[in-house]
Amino acid sequence: MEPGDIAWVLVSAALVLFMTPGLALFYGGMDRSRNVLNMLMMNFWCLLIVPIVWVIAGFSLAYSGSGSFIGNLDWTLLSDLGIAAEDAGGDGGKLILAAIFLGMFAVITPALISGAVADRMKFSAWAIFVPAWILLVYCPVSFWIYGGVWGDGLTGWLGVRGSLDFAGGTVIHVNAGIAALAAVLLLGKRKGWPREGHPPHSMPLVMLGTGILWFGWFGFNAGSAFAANGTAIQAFMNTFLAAAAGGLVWGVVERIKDGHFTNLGVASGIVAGLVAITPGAGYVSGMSPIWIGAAAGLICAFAVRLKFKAGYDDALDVVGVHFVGGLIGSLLIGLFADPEFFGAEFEAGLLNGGGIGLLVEQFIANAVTIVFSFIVTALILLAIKAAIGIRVSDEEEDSGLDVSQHAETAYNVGEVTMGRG
Amino acid sequence: MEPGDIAWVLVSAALVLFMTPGLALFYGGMDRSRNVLNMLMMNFWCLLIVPIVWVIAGFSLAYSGSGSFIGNLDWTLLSDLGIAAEDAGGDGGKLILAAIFLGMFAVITPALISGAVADRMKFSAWAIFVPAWILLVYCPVSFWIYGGVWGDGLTGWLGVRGSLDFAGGTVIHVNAGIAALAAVLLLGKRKGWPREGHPPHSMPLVMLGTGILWFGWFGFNAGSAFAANGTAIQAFMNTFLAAAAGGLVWGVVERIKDGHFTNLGVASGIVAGLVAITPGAGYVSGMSPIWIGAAAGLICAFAVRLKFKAGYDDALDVVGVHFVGGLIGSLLIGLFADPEFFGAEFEAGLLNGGGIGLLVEQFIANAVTIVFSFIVTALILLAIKAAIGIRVSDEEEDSGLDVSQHAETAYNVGEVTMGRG
Amino acid sequence: MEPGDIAWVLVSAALVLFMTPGLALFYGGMDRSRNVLNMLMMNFWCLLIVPIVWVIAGFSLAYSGSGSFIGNLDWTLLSDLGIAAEDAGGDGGKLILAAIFLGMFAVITPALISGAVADRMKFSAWAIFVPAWILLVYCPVSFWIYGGVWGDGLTGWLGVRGSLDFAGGTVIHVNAGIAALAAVLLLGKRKGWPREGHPPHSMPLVMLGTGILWFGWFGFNAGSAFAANGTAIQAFMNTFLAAAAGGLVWGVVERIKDGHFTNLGVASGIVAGLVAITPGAGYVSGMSPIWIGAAAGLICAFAVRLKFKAGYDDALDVVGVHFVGGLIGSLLIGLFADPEFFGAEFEAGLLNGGGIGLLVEQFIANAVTIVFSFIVTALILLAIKAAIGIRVSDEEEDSGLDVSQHAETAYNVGEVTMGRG
Amino acid sequence: MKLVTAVIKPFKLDDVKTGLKDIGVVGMTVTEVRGFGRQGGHTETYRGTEYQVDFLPKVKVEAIVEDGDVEGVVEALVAAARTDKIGDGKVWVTSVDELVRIRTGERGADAV
Amino acid sequence: MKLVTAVIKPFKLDDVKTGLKDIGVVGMTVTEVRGFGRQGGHTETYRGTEYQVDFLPKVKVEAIVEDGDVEGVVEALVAAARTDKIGDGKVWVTSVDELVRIRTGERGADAV
Amino acid sequence: MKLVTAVIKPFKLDDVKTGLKDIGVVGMTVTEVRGFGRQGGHTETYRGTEYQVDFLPKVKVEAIVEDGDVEGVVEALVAAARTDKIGDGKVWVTSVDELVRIRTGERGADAV
Ligand SMILES: Nc1ncnc2c1ncn2[C@@H]1O[C@H](COP(=O)(O)OP(=O)(O)O)[C@@H](O)[C@H]1O
Ligand SMILES: Nc1ncnc2c1ncn2[C@@H]1O[C@H](COP(=O)(O)OP(=O)(O)O)[C@@H](O)[C@H]1O
Ligand SMILES: Nc1ncnc2c1ncn2[C@@H]1O[C@H](COP(=O)(O)OP(=O)(O)O)[C@@H](O)[C@H]1O
Repeated sequence: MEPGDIAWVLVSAALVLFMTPGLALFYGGMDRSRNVLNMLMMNFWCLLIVPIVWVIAGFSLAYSGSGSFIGNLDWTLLSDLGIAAEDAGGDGGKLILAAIFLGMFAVITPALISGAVADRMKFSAWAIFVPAWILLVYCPVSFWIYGGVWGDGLTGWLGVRGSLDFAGGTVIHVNAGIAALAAVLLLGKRKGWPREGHPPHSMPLVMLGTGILWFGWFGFNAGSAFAANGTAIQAFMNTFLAAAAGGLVWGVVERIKDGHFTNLGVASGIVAGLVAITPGAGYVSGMSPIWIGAAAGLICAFAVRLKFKAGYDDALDVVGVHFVGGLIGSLLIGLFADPEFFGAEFEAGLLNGGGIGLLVEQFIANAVTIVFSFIVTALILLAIKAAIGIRVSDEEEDSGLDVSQHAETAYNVGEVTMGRG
Repeated sequence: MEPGDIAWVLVSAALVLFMTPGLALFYGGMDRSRNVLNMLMMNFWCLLIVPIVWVIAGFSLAYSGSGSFIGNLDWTLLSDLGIAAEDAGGDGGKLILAAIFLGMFAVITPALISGAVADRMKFSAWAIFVPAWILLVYCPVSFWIYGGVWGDGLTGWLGVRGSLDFAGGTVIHVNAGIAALAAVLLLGKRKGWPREGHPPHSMPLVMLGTGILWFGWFGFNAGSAFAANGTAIQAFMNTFLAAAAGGLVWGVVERIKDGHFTNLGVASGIVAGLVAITPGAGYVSGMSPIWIGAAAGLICAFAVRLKFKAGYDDALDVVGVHFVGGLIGSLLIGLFADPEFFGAEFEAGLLNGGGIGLLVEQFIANAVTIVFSFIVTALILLAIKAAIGIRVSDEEEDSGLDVSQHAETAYNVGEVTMGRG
Repeated sequence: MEPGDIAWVLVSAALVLFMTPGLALFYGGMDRSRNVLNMLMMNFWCLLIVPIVWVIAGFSLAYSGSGSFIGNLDWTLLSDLGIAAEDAGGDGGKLILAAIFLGMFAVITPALISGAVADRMKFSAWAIFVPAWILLVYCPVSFWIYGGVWGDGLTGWLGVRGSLDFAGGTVIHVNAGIAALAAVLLLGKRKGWPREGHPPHSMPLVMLGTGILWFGWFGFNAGSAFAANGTAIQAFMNTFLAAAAGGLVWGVVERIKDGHFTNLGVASGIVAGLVAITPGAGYVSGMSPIWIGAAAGLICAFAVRLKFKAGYDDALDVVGVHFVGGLIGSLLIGLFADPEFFGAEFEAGLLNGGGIGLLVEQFIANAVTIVFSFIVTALILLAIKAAIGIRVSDEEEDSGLDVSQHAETAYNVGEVTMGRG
Repeated sequence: MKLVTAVIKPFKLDDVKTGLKDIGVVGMTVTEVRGFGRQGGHTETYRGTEYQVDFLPKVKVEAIVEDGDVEGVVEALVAAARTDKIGDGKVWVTSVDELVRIRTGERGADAV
Repeated sequence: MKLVTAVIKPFKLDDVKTGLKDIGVVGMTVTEVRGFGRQGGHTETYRGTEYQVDFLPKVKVEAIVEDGDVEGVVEALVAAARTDKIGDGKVWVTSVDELVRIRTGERGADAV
Repeated sequence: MKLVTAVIKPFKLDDVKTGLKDIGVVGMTVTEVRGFGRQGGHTETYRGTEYQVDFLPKVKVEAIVEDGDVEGVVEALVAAARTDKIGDGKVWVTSVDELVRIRTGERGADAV
């Protein structure tokens, strides 16, 4: 690889790493002050355990070999991923770079789920859930779509059929979003929900998190070109425009429906736009990202209200934003994909002279992912529930998860704090 | 373009994007807690609306064609900005990359103004003001200085005359700063100002914002080289040194005058130094950035006190820091410009063996910008005032703009918060 | 240099700059709310004064010439560091780039010490201490290990003997850590310590700081390859894994010993892991970074408890994390160094077929640094103490350093704030 | 007139507000306080150091009511705030000599 | 001695402080409180969900004064805190049995 | 029963808690308040503008005790909170007509 390409992918990897603390603050700010540290730790836990699991086995399962359904063990423990420093101009280190960059995605994917299970999940259950979910859900789904691309060429069965997922709309957002739904159905509602309100305890933290997420998402999407080239540039532009359009439209929906243009609405819309452009970032062009972001902003603004009707307590709207937003973005590739613009070989979308074929493939890939992820996630949680339980006690929920799960308090600003025991 | 250059400009664009949330926190921390969300939203609004306006028409008006005063409509809706992925090593995507990078600047420029109008401007008025100002003020001024550089060569009339503005001292800081003055004169003072004090509600947010701004400003200035080359390196060094010198000198001024070396003083000085080095970042060398930063730190530390004498309520000192700092930096190019060091063709400054010519051009470019921006900004605001009003009611001001404009509260940390309606 | 390499080093420099505000928040969040601004300012002071001292003389003393012990004055005031913009593809600007990148390290090194002296050091004493320590401690130690590498080849006496320090384990962390010990011994304990507790006033700030530090540390370590090549890739991977392992193990230690998996423990472990991998980031491979990070997480989790037994008031555990973590990482190079993997010429570690030689050299380099830094730091502080005193008065300590040293209050969120005088 | 003061568990505030409204109390003033009592506290741990948190979050509710309403208000408060678990808090009554509504200057019972 | 307590609008605190100082009150203690009353609250919206904010920020001012000064203090308080709009708050007076200055141990009127 | 109220310096809270526990007080309620008094405030500076901070952080401690214990409690409070420096604060005593423990409904001295 060229130094310029290496530089871009390394920076992108660092940006994606930074997204997880950003997500932690985004979610943590929305949470109540007595649960914010639990929320931060659910996210940081992903930063601790996933890299280890990833290099031991995850990367190998998700990407190695030339199967249709799952990788082999060739790259476990980072074996066979050589570099030679002097060979940087060639392909030296390319696989290690891939293991790094894709490892960052593996970190943030389960972290997304934490927003749904907020305020009531046992931390020990979460600690077990994350690595299990990576190995049993995330790795297979990744392989179905991307398997083989780091070897001799695409062999994953969904990828081979022709479905497209540039930076992880199906693999990451739809996948984590539907897993979140399974999790909240099994966990049950928080005490008092939905009667009792849970306004965000710190909107500035939410907006800071939003800023970090947007910033990092350029690495997420444009870095997925795995080179500093025209595709990266266009993916960057798409990310920029979809986020703006998503935030704008969600804000306007709230302005019309509820009377005000709110910070939380805009933050949610920006994230919805980013989620939706993720699968198509390297496949669409021109004004398309605006339509994709706007569609996500519009639909997700309504989708987050569903939970009150349907009665599932998706605390911070992971289903409404990531599942719905990811699905929208993934399906819209079927309309907007523009191979000509990129000078690349993938099917064109309906509106760019293609047939219905791509849309069908997008539909299939998501349907398969939804069914698989929902079922396996539920099985994992049922197993953990049987073994150690997944929900904190009523008293622990009342006193807050920060104290009960982590023996810590988020803020000690006043004069009446605590003495050493 | 080389992958290395693409990588650097993409990263720089991401850094500049990150500056706007950083600015929001910098301003928001200085604001009172009942207005912080309005401040954040004034900034985030720029992140939503400007990208859309920019790709529809702004970029084309500000840069396309070969006129003297304004661009044409060739690049509206991103038309004629082709890329070809395989062509990354050539110039494929260069114009899209320019549209991205320069779009980030367009986002942050009106955001700067928000600090001045804090605590009293109707959000709906701000929402209209921003896109109008981009099209009617920012695009023409940009064209005067940079028009043509992305085509066959510089044709903007101020640029052609020989004035220099590396990363936007005149176009961005002087322009936004004088617009801020026009805005506060039309808006009037906040209730109780200056009798009532408005100490910053969260200095840690201010310092976080300062850190983000400095970090992002490397992209702002060194990215403006539009390549990863010697000019970028020197612009980076200049940005580093001017910020340090600005913060140091402002802090020392306060230490001498008021008795203490304050965080807010240092933060202000860092920003003043960054503002001042912006126009000359790619034109000066050696110890010059230290003198430029120090001059800004010194003069701005006094300039922010002017408002009490002159009686305009520039809430967070946009005039004192951005207008004054930008002007200082722009004029000092006339002294310090060093073409020999860069091996480039621009006029030398007075102290580097040049004549008075460059200084005169700097003076003209800024004078023209000041007059134009002040008048057109005022006209835009008068029009909005006539249509829907620009100032919130007394009650809205008393209860805070967060609740009145956005139906939100920044912090809900205590036990007594709110129940669902 | 290639544009790709320039791009990577510029980004890395920006990342390392961002670490100092990140460190300020990490420390500031741990501090009590009445001292947080003093903590932020001790860090920001390094951002102001060190760049100036660095370009005037520091860089030259630390790196120029071909001596064994200290540089000469060839590069003072940035003289003889030429660039030529068109020459970017050659070596134009390389030395300026080095001055920038290494300047960032000089900024953060004394900043590390601030965590130890929290809550009681006179700000004026700190203001003098920082530049003195840079010139008298940091520059010589840097030269011993790296002297000559930016000229005709390594001549520093410790480096020539064969000790390794990729990104500053000895020069930065051990050095700052032992200086912190000297400082707290001279300053004495805080009033009420250890009887009175000092729980962190804002854990979300601590976690934000942790995120920024990890993000920036990729620039710190992988940027130290000074190129976008295979070594940078592997250093990046090592940084990723060691941080995760450090946080994981510290958390587990607390879970076993104290019953809970805490945010502060995880944050501390992440930093310990990052510290420990710093010296070996470009010398180890495979699973080694996990062992190094884990060792640091384990040992530092116990080391921070030493101060209660030994009776020195290292407020935020600079000794326990940076000194101990840096030492562990530096010595473990003696076990894990893997020249074959990098195709480079340095001695192999014991476990990679090398002899005991490298371990001995690591031991010597650290021992020399410890003795020198401890003594000279103490002498500097004794001199400042004699001249102006180093500790605030009892009343100033009681009322908090924010008000007494900076005439500022961190938070003014409530309704009862302050009126203008 | 009497001032009825209650120190209650924070999450009971909504119930108390509703309980008082239901019996016709139209105003009250609420303060975040910390309580020390039989309930005891909990322990937190930071870098291995244990901290004892003795003061727990409570909410203080104050309502001025006419003499005749005191008993009813006290009973409503107790009923609404009770969880039967330790730390439920106290209610106490003190005498008010005079009461003024700032807006109108009304005094005594008219000012409630 | 009497304890005069006032619950006022937060932005009136400065005026109240000045008003009390002007008539010779040398000390007071201030608490941030939340008030529920006729004034009603407002509504906030988060992701489409409405929240009713019933408790509005108020400031409680407490000053212990000698019996003879009570009337003057109450009047000064009312005058300074009045905006003639709903929610201006209340002033009430209770009896203090004993007062001690901690620093000196002085008691009664000397301790004010 | 009596309500003993003390306004003290924040960093004295631990000593006061211990002092009261030592003489058998089993419960108390604590509030963060701001005090204005002879102690005066300090000045802060933001971008060259001076702000006068008149209200200093204090802590209010309230304990309900039986009539006979009042004197002992007041003395323990004064002893524990005293630093002999200006701003140490006040202690005052008011009468409580009735006290109820919410958990049990116990009244009077049993409820303390
Ligand atoms: N003597 C007292 N004076 C003032 N407040 C008290 C007193 N005793 C208890 N409280 C308050 O009531 C709260 C509950 O008291 P506690 O003894 O824990 O349980 P319970 O109310 O069930 O007896 C305490 O946290 C404290 O705020
Ligand atoms: N009965 C009461 N007891 C205690 N505080 C009260 C009472 N009634 C009102 N308050 C306090 O006074 C404030 C103002 O009362 P409100 O009824 O809104 O308006 P007004 O004072 O104009 O009658 C309330 O927010 C509350 O803090
Ligand atoms: N008359 C008063 N009424 C209520 N609180 C008072 C009064 N005087 C003083 N205080 C409280 O006591 C605190 C200390 O009072 P101050 O006059 O500063 O010193 P000292 O207690 O040494 O006389 C004040 O900050 C305030 O909270």
